[in-house]
Amino acid sequence: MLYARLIVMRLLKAVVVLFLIVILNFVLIQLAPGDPAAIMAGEAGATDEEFLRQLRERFGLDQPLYVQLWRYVSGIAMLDFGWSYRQGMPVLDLILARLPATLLLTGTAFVLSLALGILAGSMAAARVKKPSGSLIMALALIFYATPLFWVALMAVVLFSVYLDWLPAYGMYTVGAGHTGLALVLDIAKHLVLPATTLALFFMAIYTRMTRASMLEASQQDYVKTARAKGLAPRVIQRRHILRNALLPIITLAGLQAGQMVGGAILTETVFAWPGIGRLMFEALQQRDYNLLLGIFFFSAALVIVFNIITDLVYRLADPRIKGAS
Amino acid sequence: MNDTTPVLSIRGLTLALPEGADRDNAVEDVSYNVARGEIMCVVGESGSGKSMAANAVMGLLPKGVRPTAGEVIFNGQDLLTLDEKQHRQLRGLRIGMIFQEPMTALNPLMRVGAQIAEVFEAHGRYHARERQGRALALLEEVGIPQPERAIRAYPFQLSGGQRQRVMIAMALALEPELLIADEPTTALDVTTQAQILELIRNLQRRHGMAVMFITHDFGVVAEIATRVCVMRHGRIVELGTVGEVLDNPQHAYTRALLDAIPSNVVPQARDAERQAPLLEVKHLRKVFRSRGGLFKPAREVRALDDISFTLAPGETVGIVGESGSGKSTLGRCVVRLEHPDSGSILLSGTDYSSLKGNALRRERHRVQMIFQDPYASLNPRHRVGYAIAQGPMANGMPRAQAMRRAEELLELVGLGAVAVDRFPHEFSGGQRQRIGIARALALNPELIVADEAVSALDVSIQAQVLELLDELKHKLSLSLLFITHDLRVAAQICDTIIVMQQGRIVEQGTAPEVFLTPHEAYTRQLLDAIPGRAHEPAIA
Amino acid sequence: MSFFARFAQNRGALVGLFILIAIIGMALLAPLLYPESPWRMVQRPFLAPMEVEGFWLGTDTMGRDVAAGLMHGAWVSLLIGLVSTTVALLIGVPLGAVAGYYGGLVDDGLMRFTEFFQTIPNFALAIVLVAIMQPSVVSIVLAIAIVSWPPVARLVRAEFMSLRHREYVEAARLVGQTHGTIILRQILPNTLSPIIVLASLMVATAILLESALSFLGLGDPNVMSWGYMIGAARTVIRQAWWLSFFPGVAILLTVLALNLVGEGLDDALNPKLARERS
Amino acid sequence: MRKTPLAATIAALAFTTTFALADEPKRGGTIDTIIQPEPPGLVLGMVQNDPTRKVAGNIYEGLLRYSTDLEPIPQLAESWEVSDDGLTYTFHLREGVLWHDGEPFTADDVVFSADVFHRELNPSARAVLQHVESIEATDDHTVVFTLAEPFGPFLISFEAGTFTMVPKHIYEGTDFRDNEANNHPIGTGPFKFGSWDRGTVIQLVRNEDYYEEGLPYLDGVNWHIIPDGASRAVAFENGTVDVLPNGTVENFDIPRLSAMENACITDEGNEYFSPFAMLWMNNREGPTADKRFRQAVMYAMNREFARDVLWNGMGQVPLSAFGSNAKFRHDGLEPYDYDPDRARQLLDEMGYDGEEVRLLPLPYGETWNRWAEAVQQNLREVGVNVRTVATDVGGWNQRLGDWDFDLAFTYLYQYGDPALGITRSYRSDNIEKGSPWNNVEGYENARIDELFDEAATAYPEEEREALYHEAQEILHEDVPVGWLLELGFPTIYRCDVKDLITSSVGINDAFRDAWLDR
Repeated sequence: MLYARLIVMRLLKAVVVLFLIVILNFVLIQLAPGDPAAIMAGEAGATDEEFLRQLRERFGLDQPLYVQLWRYVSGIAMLDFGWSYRQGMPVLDLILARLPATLLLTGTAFVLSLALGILAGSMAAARVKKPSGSLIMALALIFYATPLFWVALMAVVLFSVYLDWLPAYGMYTVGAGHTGLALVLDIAKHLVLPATTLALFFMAIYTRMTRASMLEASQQDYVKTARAKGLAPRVIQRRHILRNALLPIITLAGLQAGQMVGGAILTETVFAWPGIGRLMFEALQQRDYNLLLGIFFFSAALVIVFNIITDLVYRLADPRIKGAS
Repeated sequence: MNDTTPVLSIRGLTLALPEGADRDNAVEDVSYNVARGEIMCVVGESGSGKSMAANAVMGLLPKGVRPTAGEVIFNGQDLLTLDEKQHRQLRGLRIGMIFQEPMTALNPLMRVGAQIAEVFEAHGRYHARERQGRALALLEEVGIPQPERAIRAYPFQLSGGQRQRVMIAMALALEPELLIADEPTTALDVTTQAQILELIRNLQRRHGMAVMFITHDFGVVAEIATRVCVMRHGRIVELGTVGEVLDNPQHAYTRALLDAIPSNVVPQARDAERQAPLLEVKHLRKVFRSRGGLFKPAREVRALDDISFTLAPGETVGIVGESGSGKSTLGRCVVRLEHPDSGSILLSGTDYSSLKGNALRRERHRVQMIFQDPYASLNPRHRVGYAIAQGPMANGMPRAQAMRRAEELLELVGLGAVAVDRFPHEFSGGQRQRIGIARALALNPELIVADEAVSALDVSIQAQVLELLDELKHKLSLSLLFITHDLRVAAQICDTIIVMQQGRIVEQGTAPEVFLTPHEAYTRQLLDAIPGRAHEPAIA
Repeated sequence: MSFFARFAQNRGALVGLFILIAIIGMALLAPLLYPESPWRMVQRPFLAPMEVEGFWLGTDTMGRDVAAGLMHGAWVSLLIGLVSTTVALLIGVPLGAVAGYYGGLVDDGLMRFTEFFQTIPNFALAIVLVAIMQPSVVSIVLAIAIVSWPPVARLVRAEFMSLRHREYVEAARLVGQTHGTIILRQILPNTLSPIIVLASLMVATAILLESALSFLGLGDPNVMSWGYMIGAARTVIRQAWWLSFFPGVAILLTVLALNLVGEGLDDALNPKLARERS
Repeated sequence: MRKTPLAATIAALAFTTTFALADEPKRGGTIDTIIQPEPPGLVLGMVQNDPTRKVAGNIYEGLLRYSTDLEPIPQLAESWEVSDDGLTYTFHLREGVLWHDGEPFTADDVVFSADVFHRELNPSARAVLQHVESIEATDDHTVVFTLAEPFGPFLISFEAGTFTMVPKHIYEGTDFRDNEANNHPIGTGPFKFGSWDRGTVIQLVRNEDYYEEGLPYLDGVNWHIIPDGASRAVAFENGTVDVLPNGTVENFDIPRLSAMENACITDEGNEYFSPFAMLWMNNREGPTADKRFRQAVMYAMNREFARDVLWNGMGQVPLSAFGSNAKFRHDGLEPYDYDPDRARQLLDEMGYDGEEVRLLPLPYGETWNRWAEAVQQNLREVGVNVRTVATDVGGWNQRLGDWDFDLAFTYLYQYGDPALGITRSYRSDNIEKGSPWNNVEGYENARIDELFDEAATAYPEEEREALYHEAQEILHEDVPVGWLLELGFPTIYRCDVKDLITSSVGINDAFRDAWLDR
């Protein structure tokens, strides 16, 4: 089966890329000043040589760098991501505990931005040179130009503080003990602000891309053919222009995956969303090497998986790629 | 057989161009009728406005172009007064249209059957389930091989000719009274073109439609037209039956156009003094492998399969073939833009095919090329003088001297020395091709390869450029490898003609031999397919 | 039609140009209008805008003049945007050019390298780089450049791929020009339009990135950039909206202006239109 | 033998009186509060950082608590005696105390905790234990500490965060750090560990078997983890949390939050730690090696401005090395008032040539950044060429540990007694690379070493005072470090949360007595 083979090959490639990413990040992190032992000692507000020595020995930081790298890489090969120095838990557990939150946030934001972006973009393309079309584009441009964290802050001030419509932070109401549907609704309510904020910027990108792509597609000969058939503009717009215009958007969306994980760092910080973006920033500050490397590994893996999915979707959407083989 | 009541009647039509265009009106005061059962050919060179009226009929005028006078009567109705919705009801149902580029005119993401069925859907015909059946019937009618498979195919899986048949099937789906065909065969190979023309002619007879056929090619006109309308600069120059116009053109422009068509009269082959060959090509092979990569099996295309020939100093050898014949690859191998897999190219007895790197770069001046596309062959950011001088400069000539040489060459190709300081975009296509020739001459090459050097030009310009080449050939005793898909053009200028098909040489001989007494079936097929060949004596 | 006439046809682009000129003017006039350091604590903290004459935009948490910070910040933000974009271009253009021109294995290798960089989430990498090098203008500029060159490389590669088989490039090869000359004189000038358009957008993105880094506390504490101002004002956003509002608007306007200008440049330089015209 | 139970009883009585004045405590209810940042673990003693102390201080207990004026209060030790020579300390443990897993708490646990657990893991406890010769359990409920020489601050070292009692039956013979139980800490305190949802919340639940009758009043405490300062403020504003422990919101939010209806603020509960903000000045090299330069820095800084603008007027501008609630403080020193001219004059005198001085802010939030900016500007205005070097916690630690700085912000805990908190920053034998908490500035003065040594072991207290006063005079003249501010870290809470801060460690054991008036 073609797809199976494709996925296998892509995964093999992904393994190589991930391996390189691990090594690069391992080296990068070593360049950072300070080490986890010193930071943990510092947090305790008191320290002595003995304490630092204990910690370093425990974390294996007393070993030569290549030994540490070898240990880490061979650990990864067995899917053992090591222990988080600071949190005292297996890195894998920490990440797996946080990953769903990030997936939920970025996934929702992704779907939201793509759906709304394509909708707004096609509306703008259909209303080119009309005030309503210009308005959509102006809004898209403004969303595009506004710093993400600024929107997030403003959203909290407006919707949580002044209007008190939506919770300002967190993923669910702690202590409310919701289960089942109530829990889902509770999470959904908490998701609204962060997902929307994160989605806005990307929505702006997709809006602009969709419009440009649709205007480009509408210049194509097959659109003229469709008009010559006497098809209604609505049908032409949807079936001929939009479908073709979506192809570059799929590619773009694939490339944006990494950006979105990056954007999640800001969003998760402002909204106290318990995801891996925030965990990454904390791990970096703590020089929690294993955790940081683990997060890099996972987020890169996420990007790669996402790219593979985009590739498959592209293949589904464009018969030419399949057929070319 | 002609029913004289016009299906379409264009009267005094003037279409204004948007401000800032190079002229005020796309077409001005144009009137003609298209009657049931006739094929009305609208002929003109690029920029003549020949397609504009058709677009007005369809309601598909480009942005900014608007009618300012006249009317377009279709079945008693002035189409110019219709709104978009009313117009839409006519399109596809009562007026069908096919376009020039079959490669791009079909939606790449939809199956062929669905695209045909859309015509029914647009006009609410048949039940959804029946539509596929109708589509299949149409595909059969337009003669697509294996219609059951074709109906499920995506456009990219079909050849250019097949796609054009699908377009025709779509245009005919609802049996329109009027079919508009806008240069439907221009993008096709000559043999395919002949088949499509045949198809249109047959369908027109069978369905008794009125056909408005737009073309730049008098050969096609001769092949298909009932009546002819010649246009120039947005105005009708001449209008009449095909016989009147072709045999007895009234207007000077029409005559000029007809004269410009390469004729069947083949110049006598010069006696190439049998001296040591300038170019010897021996057993040249080239296989293109698509880098299949991980998922696609690598595909092989034999572009050149054991090609051998010679070219004497001062001789012009024509390489003729359809697309995919390998003729361009041959040319590119000779100039060393491609590297042959095996075989050798000897230039004045020295090996030219095994040179590499700097050694090759230093020898490159010996073989130069004239390219096909006058727009792409000149760097838009370089002044013409520099474009010509850069060759000599790259080979060590001081700048000032190289620029003087450029001026001389521009004089030689008839553009005048003042051209050196101008940019390519200030020139027309024909003028640019002259610049391209000047550039090729700048290094005093031993051999010039001309790859479809006149194919992109209008006939009248084509004739001028061919004339220039011929003149230079004599003046400078150039040796020329002339690559073209057009046998008639080859016959005009070549001493020897080599016919290629699928990477192999099918036939080679002197121009009169090949042209007048071809030995091979494929050569005959090519010759027969030349549009208007039957009419040729009359034209000449 | 002249370049500027085509540019001016896009009204948004004109507005953008106007804003951009105003911001550049601000940056240039800052040392004249506010010769004192913007770090000077000159008035009561938390003065609201228009509350005291001479402090039209109010003062910040430490009694520093917001207007002075804004003017000096224009200089810093633009500089960081421009320099990091330049550095990104210096990495991306040669890489893309070589990959696109030579193709084959060279291209494969370089593109894997580029993809590799694109696999690591952009912003995360920037954060790590700044954290490793420790925040300073230099480290921020480098980090931004390092995360933003891949699109440049891809664009230039794509342009080179489409141009390297242009007939004029082949003609240049045939007359014996060297690869270097061909890359620099024949192809590169023809890829400038899209590069310029992309660069204008990159400056905007760089300014956004810098502000996001500052927001997370990874700004250079010695220069007053807009990003720094928002980052610093973020904790008091509830008490003093104007502290993050004005620099926020400044970023918004600058990014907006750069985008509008980019679109205008795109219109004016659009290679497709140019092809049709020529 | 001097008996102290009386004093303890009086202190306890004083507390009971305050309680009596308030309404009758109500049982029930859960308090939501905030922990920032997320603690690395909850086993006190193994981890001693601030967030762990805050949360785990309600799970674990020490032998003693300390009142807001730093007097010992009984906790796991019911009473204690000190021998006249100041060398033997005998603690009588409360009976009937159970660990959270139901095992009884005995003197063996105390010996294990002090002699084994803390000696191995806990640097702050080690500093005290080096004075201890032996620890013995004389019966199930009596423990005797024997000291090698008198150690003045010994009795104030038993705070839960430093001298945590850990269960012997769980840890003995195991690798402490890898013990399974670390994920489910077992203490003797009023609350049991409930659950820890990483990145979200730590839940403590009421210890039904707590030995103090009726305590705690609350059913549980939820410690929310909200990494963004603004969001933390919002959480208090919209009623999600009831208590904002000290240091959880940015200073700039404090006036707004404390002005809210039904919001109360207190700066009590900092007495034990008394955080003291200082400016390390590198005494080894560069301009900062010159005493006059360091004095100039003191005159150049507008410390009152920083306190008023950045710390909402809370906290004290210190005279010198001893804070206002430090024992043995010398009040007669001339203050270093804000005097830029004097600073310029001093710089002229020393011939300062404009050499660049690198300033390291403390990477602990915006207030500290603003403060560094203010100091930077203050110094620039007297002509010092300052460059701020931004670092994160890791970089800051490393630079201080490597002495790679000229000026650097920090703040240190005082731990109730100069010998515990203050001495460490000035004694020359405490100069050692690799730690940001010792004599980082590199100040060496033999007389100071002598004075501090004598004062620590002098007995009784009166003898210590004279020694410390002399030391303060020397330090005040030498300015080895810049003394910035004794920080007032306020706790903000809903006014219907009653009896929240009842000891000098504030929120660390606050929920023992707290109740909700709802």
